[in-house]
Amino acid sequence: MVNFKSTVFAEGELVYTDGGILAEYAWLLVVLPFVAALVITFTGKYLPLKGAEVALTTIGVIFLYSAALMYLHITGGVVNEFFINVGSIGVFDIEFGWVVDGLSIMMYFVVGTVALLVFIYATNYMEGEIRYTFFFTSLTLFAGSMLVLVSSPTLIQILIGWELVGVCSYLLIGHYWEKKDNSSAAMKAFITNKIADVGLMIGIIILALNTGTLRISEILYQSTHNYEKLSTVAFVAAILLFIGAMGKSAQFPLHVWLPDAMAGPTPVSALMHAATMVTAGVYLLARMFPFYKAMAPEALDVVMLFGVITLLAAGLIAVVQDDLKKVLAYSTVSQLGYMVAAIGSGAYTAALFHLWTHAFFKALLFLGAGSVIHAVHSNSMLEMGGLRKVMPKTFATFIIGTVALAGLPPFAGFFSKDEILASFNHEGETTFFFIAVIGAFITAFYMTRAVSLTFLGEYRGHGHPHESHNLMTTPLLTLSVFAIASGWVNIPGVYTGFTDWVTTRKNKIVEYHPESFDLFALSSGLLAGLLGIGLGYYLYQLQGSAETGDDKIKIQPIWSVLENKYYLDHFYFKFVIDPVKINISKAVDKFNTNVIDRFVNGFGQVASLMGGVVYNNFDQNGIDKLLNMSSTGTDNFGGKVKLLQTGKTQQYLMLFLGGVVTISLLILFII
Amino acid sequence: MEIFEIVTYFVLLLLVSTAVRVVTTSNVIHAAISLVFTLALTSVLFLLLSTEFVALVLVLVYIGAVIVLFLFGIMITRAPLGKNAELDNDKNKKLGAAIAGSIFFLFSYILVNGFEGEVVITSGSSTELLGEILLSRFVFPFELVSFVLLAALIGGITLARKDEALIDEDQV
Amino acid sequence: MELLTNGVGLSVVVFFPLISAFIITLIPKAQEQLIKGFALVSSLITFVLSAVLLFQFDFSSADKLQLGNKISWIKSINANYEIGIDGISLPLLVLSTFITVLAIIYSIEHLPEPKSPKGFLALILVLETGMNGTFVALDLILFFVFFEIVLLPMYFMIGIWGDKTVRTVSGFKNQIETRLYASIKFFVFTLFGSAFMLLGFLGLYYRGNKTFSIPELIELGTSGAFTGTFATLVFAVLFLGFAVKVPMWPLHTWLPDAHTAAPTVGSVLLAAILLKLGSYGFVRIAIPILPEQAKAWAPAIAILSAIGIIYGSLACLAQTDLKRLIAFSSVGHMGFVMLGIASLTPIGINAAMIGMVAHGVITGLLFFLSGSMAHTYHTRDMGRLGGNMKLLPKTGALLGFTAMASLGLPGLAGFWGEFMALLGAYNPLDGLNITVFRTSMVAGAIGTVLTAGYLLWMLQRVNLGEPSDEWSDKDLHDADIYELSAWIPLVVLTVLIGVFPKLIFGATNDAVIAMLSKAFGG
Amino acid sequence: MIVQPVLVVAAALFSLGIYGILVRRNAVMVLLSIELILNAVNINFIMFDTMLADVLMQGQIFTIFIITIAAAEVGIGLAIVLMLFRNRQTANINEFDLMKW
Repeated sequence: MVNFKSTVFAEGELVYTDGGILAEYAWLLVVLPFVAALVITFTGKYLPLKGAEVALTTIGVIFLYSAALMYLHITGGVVNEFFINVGSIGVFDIEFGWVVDGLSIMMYFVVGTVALLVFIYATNYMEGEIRYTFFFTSLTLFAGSMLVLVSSPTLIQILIGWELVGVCSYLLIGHYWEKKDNSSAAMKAFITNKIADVGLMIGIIILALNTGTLRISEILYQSTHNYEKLSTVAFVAAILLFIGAMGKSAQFPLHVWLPDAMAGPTPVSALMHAATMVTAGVYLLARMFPFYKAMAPEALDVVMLFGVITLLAAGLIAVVQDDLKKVLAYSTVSQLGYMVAAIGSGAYTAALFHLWTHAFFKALLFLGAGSVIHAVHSNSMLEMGGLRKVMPKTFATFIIGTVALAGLPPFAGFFSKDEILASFNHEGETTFFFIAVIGAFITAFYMTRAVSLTFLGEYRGHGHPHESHNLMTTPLLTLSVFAIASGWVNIPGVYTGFTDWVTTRKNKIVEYHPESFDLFALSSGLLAGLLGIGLGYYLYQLQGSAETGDDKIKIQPIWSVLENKYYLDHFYFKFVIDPVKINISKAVDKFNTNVIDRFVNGFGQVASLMGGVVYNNFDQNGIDKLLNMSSTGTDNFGGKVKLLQTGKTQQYLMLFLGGVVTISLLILFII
Repeated sequence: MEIFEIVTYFVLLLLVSTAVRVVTTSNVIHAAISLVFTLALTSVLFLLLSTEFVALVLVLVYIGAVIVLFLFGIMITRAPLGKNAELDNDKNKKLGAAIAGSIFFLFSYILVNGFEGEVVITSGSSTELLGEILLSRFVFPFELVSFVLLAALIGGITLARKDEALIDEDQV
Repeated sequence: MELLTNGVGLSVVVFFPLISAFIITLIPKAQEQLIKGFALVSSLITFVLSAVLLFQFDFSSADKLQLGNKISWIKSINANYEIGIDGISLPLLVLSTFITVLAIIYSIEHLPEPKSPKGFLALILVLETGMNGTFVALDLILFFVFFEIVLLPMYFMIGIWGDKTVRTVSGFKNQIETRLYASIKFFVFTLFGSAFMLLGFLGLYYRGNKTFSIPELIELGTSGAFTGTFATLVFAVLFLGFAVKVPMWPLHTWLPDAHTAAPTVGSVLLAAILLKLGSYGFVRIAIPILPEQAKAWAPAIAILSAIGIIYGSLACLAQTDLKRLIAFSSVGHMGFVMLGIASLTPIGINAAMIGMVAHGVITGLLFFLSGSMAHTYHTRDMGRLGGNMKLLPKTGALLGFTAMASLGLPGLAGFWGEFMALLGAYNPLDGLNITVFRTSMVAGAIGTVLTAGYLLWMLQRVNLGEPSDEWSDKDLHDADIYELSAWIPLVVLTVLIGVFPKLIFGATNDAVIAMLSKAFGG
Repeated sequence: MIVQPVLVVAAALFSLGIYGILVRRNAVMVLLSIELILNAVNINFIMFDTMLADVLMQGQIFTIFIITIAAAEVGIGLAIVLMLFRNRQTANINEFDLMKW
């Protein structure tokens, strides 16, 4: 039944191993979380830590396993994939399986690391909250789903993982579902993603039917070998896949769900809506990158366009947010824009590199924000301020994250963002390059604003905030290390191991990879970051905005446009959701009851009416009347004819003879 | 032959007229008497056709017995002797006449057309021969008829007898 | 074991429930426990036997009709008692016996008013005979008889045990009891369709060498015996008969009413098995016997299916009645099944097969849950419900799970039917109008979004939020052991099929490929 | 002697008999009219017998039988009339309509 197949791709100067037993048992990564989720569901309530220990153990194992794979990969290079046939349909084999190569191992490691730290953090953060056990079930389930997604060797498994993480996201965003806003946010996330999934689904269908297989490796093989059949549909398929990616990776204009998703508990935001789940779209694009590059380079331009729009648009909104988490959320959207734009520009490594660094420092920022929120019991930055004194650890780590995000050396963000800018510069996309630089400036600006409003100045809120528990600060510190150092794995001219990590495919990816720093890009990016920080510091510290929480730069009408998120939500509600949910559906329902049903009922009525007509007029007054008439007629007729029966013999005889005579005369003379 | 023919026609004329009188007279006795005449004239006709035995039988049986019976019947039923306007059913007269007329027309038409120019040649007495045939070839029907007569006799007696039960009923 | 392969096993699976129903009618009414026990045992025996047949079935030749027999039945019209199963009917047969067991388990403690276990359980068993019989019948007359047998118990179930509330019906002046309206509508609608279907059968009989045997007619049909206007007409009437049962838009309006009015078990069986009789009819009879006509009609079927998907989903969004919403969701889901069938490809029809099973399992469970909730809350109005997760956590959790399964979440059973149907519709059989099918596919894909929309909205209104005050002092009981034991198997099955679709594809794939290659060559 | 006038006279007698039956009220008179009819038949029999010169003389023999039967008939008929008269005190046949509807 279970059909293990292993295909080793090894070609070129790099020598790859098949990963041995470690790769063969990598399915444990996927299966363990699901088992753990089941265990937590049924036994969680009876365990001392309410199920958190099971989740932690599992994720710890996953972390260790992924670290081991990482080590194996860095030292040897692993490419292998395994398939299990779960059914054949027509000529298609539906296969699940797992793939062990650089890209997936990198993702395993990111998921494992961030998840482990977030889990540890959450044990304390969520303490005393309702549905504590269920929270860990969902979180474990999410880890499993994410691993299903990134371990997928077939498109169908990608789709499964894709939707499963969507469901987990739904469950976790709506964790506090007693409030309607939260459940609505969860729904919004799910449905927005579902809309994008339509694109993904159709894209997968097109690819599958034109290549005859659902295996990604074979599709990529075919696309790099210029299969005729594929080339005709490649652009459409590429765009459709990108629409799917737009949903998960929150690209403009489908990004609207992500800020709302902050309704979930902060660890969820850190793990899913910053570090892992939202990178699924980038992961998909990266996974399918050879296909894009070879078959649909035009589609990459579209991808880049949307990425750039997103990075700018989201960054601008982040400037006007008062909710700390929303600032970070829009920042995430903006950074995802960078990654997508990087893929679009053909900078495969740069995109993944940014994904890698971003995962760490954005998780750090979110957890830091969570720590703050945990302390002040509010999301609004207007009720914070001056927290550097009471929360030194949080402050320090948050600053590290901020600087990393702003892209100052030697923090992680600097290297990854620089590589993206260098790639833009190299591709000659001058406009996009400058937009990206402006994006970097905006990023630095809003992060400085956030830091100023949150940590600097005087405390504006109520109560007495205090530094968080060690269980929360330890992950922060750990992540700070990553936020600093994770960029060092890919320093042009120094060490570019990361490129090798993620480009281990048989069909070597053709991409630009800078051999050394692009000084123009480097200086522009650095300058933008410094300017942003400087302006932010000037406006919010030196002008004293942070003291009052007032923004000095409320330039109308831009400010309100930004505050209303470009009216995108209004647009969606007014022109898509409300019409469908209220008008169209009501109309359909009315159509159903008033037209079709009425037709059916009318049919019944006509039938019963016809029945009445037939019964009254035809049956009762027709057939039955005839029948009755035959008897009454006989009666009447007999009544009249009986008068002939006078009993008078002579009359009888007269009639008889009259008849005889008449007949005789007739016979004689007429006939 | 002239005289013979004239006599015949005369007899026929009388025959018809007496018959008419039988059915038209309003006097019962006259009707019976007219019937006697009719029968007598018929027997004359038979004689003219030289079937004297039948003519005699007719006279004997009919005039001698049947008419007497009729007269008895008339008496017993207390039919009003003399003219009786009630004797006929006036409502039936026209229709009856029409029907009778039609029948007459029909019959005479058929007979006249069917026997155009036929002539009868009488050939003297045949009584002896008749007797032989009647008692030889037709002896069985002859005897049967006597049984019929016997049955009629008994039947007539039974019917006409004054039944006590009936009388009782009558009195009630 | 020799016995089982010779048609006897199948016959027992078909008629054992009927005999049991008869025996139940002989048990005195007062002995309720005995009646319930007996019904449960007999349905279990039927299920076990069908499971034994599952092992007797030779999966390596799933494309051939197996375990069957042919006995002369009505000589004068050459109707035979011809039965057998192949990969197409096997999953549905097992599903039918399985769901019946669950329905009876549920009925042990949760009988609708007026409680009369004797009649109710006997009707369920009679229904099972009809359902099983339809899936094994290989003779048109036999098929028709079983197809019609199903109507009667369902009619009584709705009419006697159904919803007694009075409602207005559009077009009628007087108000009418929901159950009466629904039961009559159900009965007349279905009968309307099947009357035409019978006409089609007779047409085939007279043109097809005076035989009612489905395999023989398939041989005839594929060798081109039925052509021209005659064949078009026959397909049209068969289409009508099956489409009513499926139900396809716009012949669906009996469904919401029947489901809303039916008792819980009734709507479960209706959704899980009865609707499948129609789509099964397409796969078993209409397409193989009249392949050319199927090809001619396929675009129309695809369009109607696409309309059904979108329309059903939109109608769901407007519902305030929980059961009615689920009923309309059936219209959408069966739209996917029919879209798969219309594509006339192995992928599409396999998708339809797994879609049927998945819909049976998932929607069956949804009706179990909604019925149970309606019973607990005494209302189905979603405006009054809310916070179900707090009030009835177990039921709520299962409802959430099932809604997720129903919206086609990958990894659960519902996904395969939807996704594969779309896959099939993208590339229909050669010669079919690709534009129509691709448009339908896109419509279907949009339908999945709407499906997610209404199901999540339903969850939000029913499951989530704070419960309203009216329930605070009410004594509400969460799912008891009978309910859970009826529901958990369905949950497990949903996951199993979702993770390992080979459970269904393993049986159907060969059979579907063989059927299609016979019908369309190649 | 020519045949036709005799036959016509016989027909006339027959018709008159019919007329009498139809018109007369008195039962005895009806019987009397029947005798006329019988007589007409007799005349015809004799006439044809003579005309055909039948060696068996069947016409005459039949006539004799008819006369005999007529006598019997009159006997019975009058007896019946007598009975009726006794019961109803009348011989008017219009009164005897017990068979009326």
